[in-house]
Amino acid sequence: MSRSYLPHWMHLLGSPPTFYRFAGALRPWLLASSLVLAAVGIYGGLVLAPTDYQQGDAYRIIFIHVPCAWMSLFAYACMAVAALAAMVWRVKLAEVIAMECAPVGAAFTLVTLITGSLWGRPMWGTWWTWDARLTSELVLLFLFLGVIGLFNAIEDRRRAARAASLLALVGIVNLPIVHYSVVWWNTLHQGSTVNFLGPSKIAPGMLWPLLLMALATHLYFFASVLNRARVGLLEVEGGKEWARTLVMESAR
Amino acid sequence: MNHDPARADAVLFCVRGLAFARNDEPVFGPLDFTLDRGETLLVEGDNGSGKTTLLRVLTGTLAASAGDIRFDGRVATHEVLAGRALFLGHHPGVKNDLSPRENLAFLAGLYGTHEGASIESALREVDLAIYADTPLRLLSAGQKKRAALARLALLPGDLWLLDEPYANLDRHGIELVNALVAAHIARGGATLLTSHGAVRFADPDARHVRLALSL
Amino acid sequence: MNHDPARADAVLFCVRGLAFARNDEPVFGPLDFTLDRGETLLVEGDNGSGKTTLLRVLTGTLAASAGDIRFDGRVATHEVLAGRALFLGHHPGVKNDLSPRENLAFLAGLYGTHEGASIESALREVDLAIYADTPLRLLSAGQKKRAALARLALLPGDLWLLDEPYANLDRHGIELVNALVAAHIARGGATLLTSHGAVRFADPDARHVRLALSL
Amino acid sequence: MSTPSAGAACRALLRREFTLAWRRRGEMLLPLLYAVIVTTLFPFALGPDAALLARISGGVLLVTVLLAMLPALESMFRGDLEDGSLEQLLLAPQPLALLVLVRVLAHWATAALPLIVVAPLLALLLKLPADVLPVLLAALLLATPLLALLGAILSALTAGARRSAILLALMLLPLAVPVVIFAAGAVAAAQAGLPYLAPLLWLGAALVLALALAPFACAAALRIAVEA
Amino acid sequence: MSTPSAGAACRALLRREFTLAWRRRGEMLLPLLYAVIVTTLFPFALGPDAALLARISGGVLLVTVLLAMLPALESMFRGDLEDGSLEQLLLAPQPLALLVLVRVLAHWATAALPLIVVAPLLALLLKLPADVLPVLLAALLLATPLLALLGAILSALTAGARRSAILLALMLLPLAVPVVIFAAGAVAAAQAGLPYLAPLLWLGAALVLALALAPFACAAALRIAVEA
Ligand code: HEM
Ligand SMILES: Nc1ncnc2c1ncn2[C@@H]1O[C@H](COP(=O)(O)OP(=O)(O)OP(=O)(O)O)[C@@H](O)[C@H]1O
Ligand SMILES: Nc1ncnc2c1ncn2[C@@H]1O[C@H](COP(=O)(O)OP(=O)(O)OP(=O)(O)O)[C@@H](O)[C@H]1O
Ligand SMILES: [Mg+2]
Ligand SMILES: [Mg+2]
Repeated sequence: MSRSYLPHWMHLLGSPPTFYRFAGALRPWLLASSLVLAAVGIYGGLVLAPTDYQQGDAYRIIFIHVPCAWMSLFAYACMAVAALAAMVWRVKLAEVIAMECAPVGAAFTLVTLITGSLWGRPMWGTWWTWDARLTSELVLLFLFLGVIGLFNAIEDRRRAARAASLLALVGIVNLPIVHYSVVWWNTLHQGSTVNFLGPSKIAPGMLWPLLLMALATHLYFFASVLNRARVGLLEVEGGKEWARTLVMESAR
Repeated sequence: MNHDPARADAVLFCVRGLAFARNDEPVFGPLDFTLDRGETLLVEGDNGSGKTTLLRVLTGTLAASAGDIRFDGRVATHEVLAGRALFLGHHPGVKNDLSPRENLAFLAGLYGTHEGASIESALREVDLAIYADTPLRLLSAGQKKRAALARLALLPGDLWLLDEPYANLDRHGIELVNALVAAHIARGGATLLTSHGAVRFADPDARHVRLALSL
Repeated sequence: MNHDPARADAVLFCVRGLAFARNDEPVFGPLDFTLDRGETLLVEGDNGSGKTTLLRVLTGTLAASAGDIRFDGRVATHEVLAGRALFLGHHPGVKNDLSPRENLAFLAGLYGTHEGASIESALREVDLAIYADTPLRLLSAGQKKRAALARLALLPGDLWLLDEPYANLDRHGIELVNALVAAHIARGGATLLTSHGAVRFADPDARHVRLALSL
Repeated sequence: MSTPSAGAACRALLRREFTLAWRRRGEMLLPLLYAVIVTTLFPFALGPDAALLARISGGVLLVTVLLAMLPALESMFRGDLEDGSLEQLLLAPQPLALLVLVRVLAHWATAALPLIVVAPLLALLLKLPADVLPVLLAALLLATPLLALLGAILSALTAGARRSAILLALMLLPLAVPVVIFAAGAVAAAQAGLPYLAPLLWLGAALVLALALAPFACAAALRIAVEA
Repeated sequence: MSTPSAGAACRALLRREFTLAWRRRGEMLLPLLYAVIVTTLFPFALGPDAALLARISGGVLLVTVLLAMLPALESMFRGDLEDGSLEQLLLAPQPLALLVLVRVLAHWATAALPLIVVAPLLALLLKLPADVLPVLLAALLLATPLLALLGAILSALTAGARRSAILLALMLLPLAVPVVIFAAGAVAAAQAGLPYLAPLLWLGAALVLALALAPFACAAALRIAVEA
């Protein structure tokens, strides 16, 4: 229970009532902007972006696949960070956030796998191969599912959260494997084409919609996690008076 | 429960406003008590009143939901308690496939032994000498219990936390536990033991904590 | 042990020259006793004196090495005892993953219930009504014990064989056992229970069998 | 205080077994996942050669499913023995053999049936020719209860004794082999387009025999086990 | 009353684990017999085609050995949790991570090592080319402790959980897949006369990583587990 190491702002945000209001205020903006960006991105991707000279229009699935793929890794990273806070400081909020990251991340991972294999059919002539990138991504999905499953398998909410957080931390090992799999092993899956430091090996007409979509997915991720965290907090803090008064108000 | 903050740092074991709740429903209410060297504290309560839970909170296997526990004036973390507290629970923590001697040898390997004590002497103290090499699964309920109690005569540790040491024991067994506790107290140790009071506890000047059923 | 061969066939339960030895070393010596309807027999003995072994011989799970056991005048075989003797041992014979209600339902399915008794009433009698649907593994030691005892309030059976029914119980729990036994006696049943006498047993005119440690 | 009918007792026992299996669906699903793991791992271990895979798939499947049953069999009566509920069964007014039979069938239903249910899926993973599937299922439906009954006797015999597992395994090995041979024989024959009825009939005969005799042997073995 | 050195504690723990394993040599030998059964049954199940057998033997062996480990992994800490000896470990004056590491290695030595010892025999049964055997053994020596360490974390995590077994399998499957892929990859390469060092090195790297990190994760998981 040694919260004292926490920086001040974390204390502020760490207090459930504050976070509840903060998240509630922030969420609609995030959601709205992510939808707008996504709309533009989709339009740019499916209509404006040039047809690929070798893949034809099949490649356009990249505008879903890649942002989701990036998000699957990003979501796991977020979960791991929250999990660390949960393990070290036993902050209720961190536990809740870590647990709420998992389902969203799992969804993104699933979409990555599906769009990927949809894309793989025309490109590689197969839905699935046990190539390093694909396998590690599948492992990522199982890790998300494991966290969700473990969290639901233990009666006591907080104990469950900490056990699942620990699993999330253990699973971090898989992140670099997913990312660098294309470098370390010769995979069917192509290597990194978008490069934020040097010049990208991708036509600018394809690049900007891709980046828009990536931004949109990030915003959406935060929006949905914040929302789920609010609900989760109410469950954990059900006993506390701020939660009860809040329920009273909403009832009136 | 004479609770006196002034000597909080002086006393061996000091508990303030300790409470535990499972999913927000309280198991035992805020407790305050101190336990110093040479003292015995008897935790009494009916079945389900929270004695075992309290002991598990004190050993740190369960995280308290409120209050603090101090050992030698420091917050009682795992590191602080490690090797200085001796716990004996409903689950005796002995292996049925091992003999009393083997079980003791293992515990002694982890915790060490207090001066003058040996596995043989410990087994003799609990009248198990003749069963020293029989696997526990072949012993009677009370003999198993004695095999678990034997560690009290062997291992070091200032603070004893005993959960129903009397269960399954006959009259001699009960006197035996009381004797072990008396010796520990005399050595300057502290003992906290639970009982639902069906068996009367020897030490006349032991202080009491009563847990009420919180339904 | 008033042993009177004449009424041997009349009495419910009659034991003559019963002895048990584990690979040739005697565990308990030749015993003679009778136990009739409306009677209680208290088997007292120190830890390891052979109480549990005696009960397991009486239930027929262990084969006696000498003597004979008669139930209703007939040799007490599995078939004779089946459904008429109720056994409660150190191992409670309940499943930790099932709730008290589910455990009772199973036993009732095998043994049936005596008139006027229902699972609900049985659970109420042992003060477990509120825990009727909690898996046993989440209950305290004494609550588990009560869950095991509940069968006494539910199942039929003329002869009760109870091994340390008092262990792990608080004062109420002990009175509760005594009340159950009294009711059973009043119904015309017979009870044989073991204890190492640390807990005093209520019934004043109960006869005693003392087992000595045979070392 | 009339003692319940045998039927009622069996129902009570079944209800208990299924509730327990449900409470511990983890353990119940273990053999399942176990088989799934094996069959998913095989393609990697052997390399993706469809023809080869199809050829060995029948045998692999049988071995996997039958072996996935073993760990559960080994501890069939351990729990009941340790928590004393076995003694409650022995003292019950119903014939022990009947109760044991019910117990074993319940075990089969919870431990083996799920395996058979997923078998088609596994067959798909291993690219087993579709027309062989029915034979495979028939073989499994006959072989699994047979193994369960045999295993029950042995696990009852060894429940009390220490070193139980090794004894059981040692005794189960020679018994499992012919069962697997017949089952695999039927599947192989079907895969080769040869008549496959004979081995299945042998399995069926053995099963009938086991159903008739095993419960009594098992009951006797249990009475011995509790003496330990 | 000086607390014993870490070394002494580890020795005591090892002695206990090995005595227990010896008392229960039954359970200890079960995976062994299991592997033997599989490998003896395979020729029956596949029909006697030496070439085919030799071709798949490497993969079959790996899968069998690694899978023979799973059941024991699943219940690694169950016993210690139920009889309260886990709490005694937690309260011991030595660093828990160290004790856990020793515990896992003891488990490996009793559950996996025997398998590796008989592996050559099994290889013989399955007609594995002799020159591939060293590679197979190397792969096993790297893969088994890796699985043991990963399994330890998971079984510690799931020890207190409800559907522990299924969760464990769910999480162990994705972890076992890469391990098997690498191990089998090495063996297959050797069998095809290609360079097989790379996959072995990857396994080695993973093992080193696991040896360094797993004990701490495991210790943390156990502290959570005893709260059940
Ligand atoms: C089931 C199959 C697939 C899976 C699981 C998968 C997974 C992933 C993942 C996880 C990433 C993110 C890598 C990172 O950010 O480090 C990614 C990126 C990418 N994938 Fe896939 N992918 C699959 C199939 C495909 C296919 C068939 C193509 C097209 C040939 C493809 C093209 C790409 C591209 C262009 C990127 C962006 C690379 C970069 O700039 O980092 N993927 N994929
Ligand atoms: N693991 C658990 N999960 C949920 N509830 C529990 C758990 N263990 C105990 N309880 C409940 O907490 C309460 C206190 O249990 P505890 O074991 O501390 O009682 P106790 O005083 O030790 O009783 P006894 O004298 O029977 O040992 C009981 O109502 C019990 O049902
Ligand atoms: N399965 C067994 N194998 C060998 N010896 C045993 C076995 N069970 C008990 N004994 C021995 O037989 C003697 C009597 O045991 P028993 O359990 O009957 O004693 P008890 O009177 O029930 O003791 P308690 O009061 O402790 O329960 C003891 O010395 C014990 O060591
Ligand atoms: Mg208790
Ligand atoms: Mg006894």
